[in-house]
This record gives sequence, C-alpha cells and structure tokens, in this order.
Amino acid sequence: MRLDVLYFAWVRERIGLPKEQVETEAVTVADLVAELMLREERYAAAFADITALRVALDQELAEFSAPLAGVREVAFFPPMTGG
Amino acid sequence: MRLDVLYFAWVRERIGLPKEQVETEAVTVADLVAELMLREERYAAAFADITALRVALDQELAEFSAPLAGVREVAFFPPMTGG
Amino acid sequence: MAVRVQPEPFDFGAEAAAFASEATSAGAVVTFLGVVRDDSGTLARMEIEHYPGMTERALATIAAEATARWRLLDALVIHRHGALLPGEAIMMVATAARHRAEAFAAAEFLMDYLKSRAPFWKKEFGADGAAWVAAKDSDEDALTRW
Amino acid sequence: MAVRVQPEPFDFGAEAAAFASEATSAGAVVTFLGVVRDDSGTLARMEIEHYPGMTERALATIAAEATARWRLLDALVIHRHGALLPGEAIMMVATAARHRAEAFAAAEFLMDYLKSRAPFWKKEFGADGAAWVAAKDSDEDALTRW
Repeated sequence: MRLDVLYFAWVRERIGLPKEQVETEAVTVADLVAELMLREERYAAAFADITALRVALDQELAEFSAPLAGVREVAFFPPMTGG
Repeated sequence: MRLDVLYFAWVRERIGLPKEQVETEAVTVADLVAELMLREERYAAAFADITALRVALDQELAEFSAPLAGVREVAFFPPMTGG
Repeated sequence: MAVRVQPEPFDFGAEAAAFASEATSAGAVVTFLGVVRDDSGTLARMEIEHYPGMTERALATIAAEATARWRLLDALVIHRHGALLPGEAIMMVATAARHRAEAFAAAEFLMDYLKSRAPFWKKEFGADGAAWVAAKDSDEDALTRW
Repeated sequence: MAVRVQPEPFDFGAEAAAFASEATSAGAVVTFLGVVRDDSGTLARMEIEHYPGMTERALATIAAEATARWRLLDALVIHRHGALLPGEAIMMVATAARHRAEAFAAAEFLMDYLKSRAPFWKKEFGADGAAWVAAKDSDEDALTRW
C-alpha cells in the first residue's frame, strides 16, 4: 500500500523532510517504524526512543500497535505542547 | 454604650429602616438581638430565625456569640448573594 | 490588584484587554463575567444592595488572599450595585499568573468567596412581584474546598 | 461553537466582548488567555508548528466534548501558529454556561486537552540558540482528572 507519512517538530528536523510517500506492506505502525529505521541513520535517530513519540492515523491519535489497513495518512511527532 | 446598628436586604425591609443608633449594655451580639426583639413586633419578626441571619462587627463577619466591647458598628443581614 | 464597586456598567472587553496587557510577565490570564440571567422570562430587573465600606474591605481582603496564595501577578474585581436589566453584566473577576493552574484556581476561589462572603444582596423584580434571591447551600459548600 | 487556527494576532478584548454579548442566556462566561512568557529574559521569539487539518479536527472534537459534557451555551477556541514575540497572545478559550461551575470546569478541561492533545509544537529561539519546548508530565497528568 502507499501511505503519506508526515513528520512534525524535531522528528521532521531529524529526518529532514516534512512529508513523503512510502510504499509498504507493514501491518502495524510499529512494523512501519521498524522498516523506516532500517532505511538510513537519520530515521534510526528520529525513532530511537519510541516512548518520546506520538502517532496519528488519518489525523486521529493512535497506538503504535494499531493496524495500518485502510489508513492513508500517518504522522509522527513528539508529545504536543499547545495552549 | 452607643452603637450604630445597620440592617440590609429583607432585614432592613422588615424593620423598616436602614440604620439607627442604639444605646445598650448588651455584652454579646446575641444579647443585643434579644434586647431588640423585645422592642416591637417588627424586630421580633426580623430576628425570628437567627440561623437565617449574619452579623458583621465593624464591617467584619462575626458570630452571634461575639462580645460587643469596643465595637462601634453592628450590621444584620441575610446570607450574602453576590457574584 | 484593583477592586471597584460601582453602580455604572463596565466594558468587559476593554477591562479584560487592559488587564491582560498590563500583566506583562503572566503566561495565563483568566476572566470570569457574571451576567443577569432571566430563566423564567419574566424578570423585569434586578436590584443589588450592598454595604458600603464593608464591601470594598471584603473584596480587597479576598483579592489579597488570592494574590498571596497563588502568587498572582495581578487580580481585578469589579462588582456593580443598584438596578440591572437581564443580560447586563453584574461583575467580573480577572487573575494573572505565570501558569494556568494558578490563574484558574485563584479565579474560582475569588468567585466562591464573593458569592458568600462579600456583602451584596440581590432582589429580583418580575411579573409576580419582587423577591430576594436566596443564598444557595451549594455556594456555601463551595467554600469548603479552599 | 467556533474554532479558529490562524497565524494572525487576535484581539483578546474584542473577542471576549463579542463572545459574551452573543451568549445572551448565559449567567457565566469564563475566558482563558495564554501569553508567550520570557522567564529567562533571553527569548527572541517562539515558533509554533501545527498539523493543518488534524489541528482543526482535534480542536473541534475537544470543544464539542466540552459543550456536551457541561451543557455549554457556547465555546470558542482561537490558537495561533507561526512566529510569536514575548508578550504576544498565543491562544484563548471562552466558555458560556448558565452557572459558574460549568463554565470554569469546561474552560479548564479545554485547556488541559489543548495542551496535550492538539497537534501544536512550540520552539523557542533565544540567545543560546533554538530548542523545542518539552511536554510537561504535569500537563499529561492534568488529563487524568476529567
């Protein structure tokens, strides 16, 4: 499947881009993270501490164990600091 | 001693005046209330249910058991409804 | 810290803006505005009686206590008396603090104390005559949390 | 109920006044204003990044939940993104309810959820370089009370 993958804040800065298209057969978010980490050092660095990250699937907060079936947009970012 | 005695809200309406000077030897607020209630029916009516009343001595909330020594101004009123 | 007791209307937006712009080192500003409600649809007006002298003292005491307890950068209380129409603003409170928790807690504390400890009494004039607003047990109970 | 996400400044006093005047049957209006603080005295600017699309959805969801839970008559959330200077307003929340307890609770709920559940990220630019603001455990903990 083809996913839009978005990065925000320091995740975006470490990976060096805000958005990319990813062709993947990953079943869960965690699978996708494992796949991305194998790509390049900057991905490995960005995802090194998964507890410091949050994920949204189609713009809704989700768990890293969540399935990707039917999802079009995945976003990774640090804990939010709004308000 | 001579006291300024003030009445507010329905206490004022029942007694029929906002303020009067009272010459008294009452030791506590409760003594003063007992003295006033003997005066006239309108005082007796106003003070009938003391639990529905509050008292301030020199503009500070006080108890009915409080002594009047040194006090210049006594005010009687129902529970407050500001805000 | 400012406390005003007045019969005149006040401009909530202007007061809130001025308060916020003066609290320059605050990260958090909370305001509360109390308005005359007309639940029954028959309220002609409300009249608020107060105890001149004691009112200002009580409000200043309450505001000083809130300021000390939550280390407020500033606090404002405005309360009207006299005749008010449905929809008119009765009073406002504003608090400024470094963080939101302090600003919220102080504003709620001010409101709870104002309701039951400041010498104001409301009387409603409606189609069926006039009646003094009764104090609510819930307002007295609200004080126990502080 | 209104939610606005914008880079432009907003006029807190005018927004607060307009909100209050439209909530005609409310007895209680609470506003919260968040301002860029400069505790160190070295902050040049703050930049707020957000997730267009998700931000608006998250804010609308939070506002709708608050409205239902406290039977609000109205709710408003305005949140800026982009570059902000110390002292500038970041965001505001306003709630209107019949009674004060609901208006206060809903405003605090909105703030707690906004802090940790709306996709905004703050970066501070100062004399010593730039750094992303870290999420506070206390903000995450604040959610457990609702």
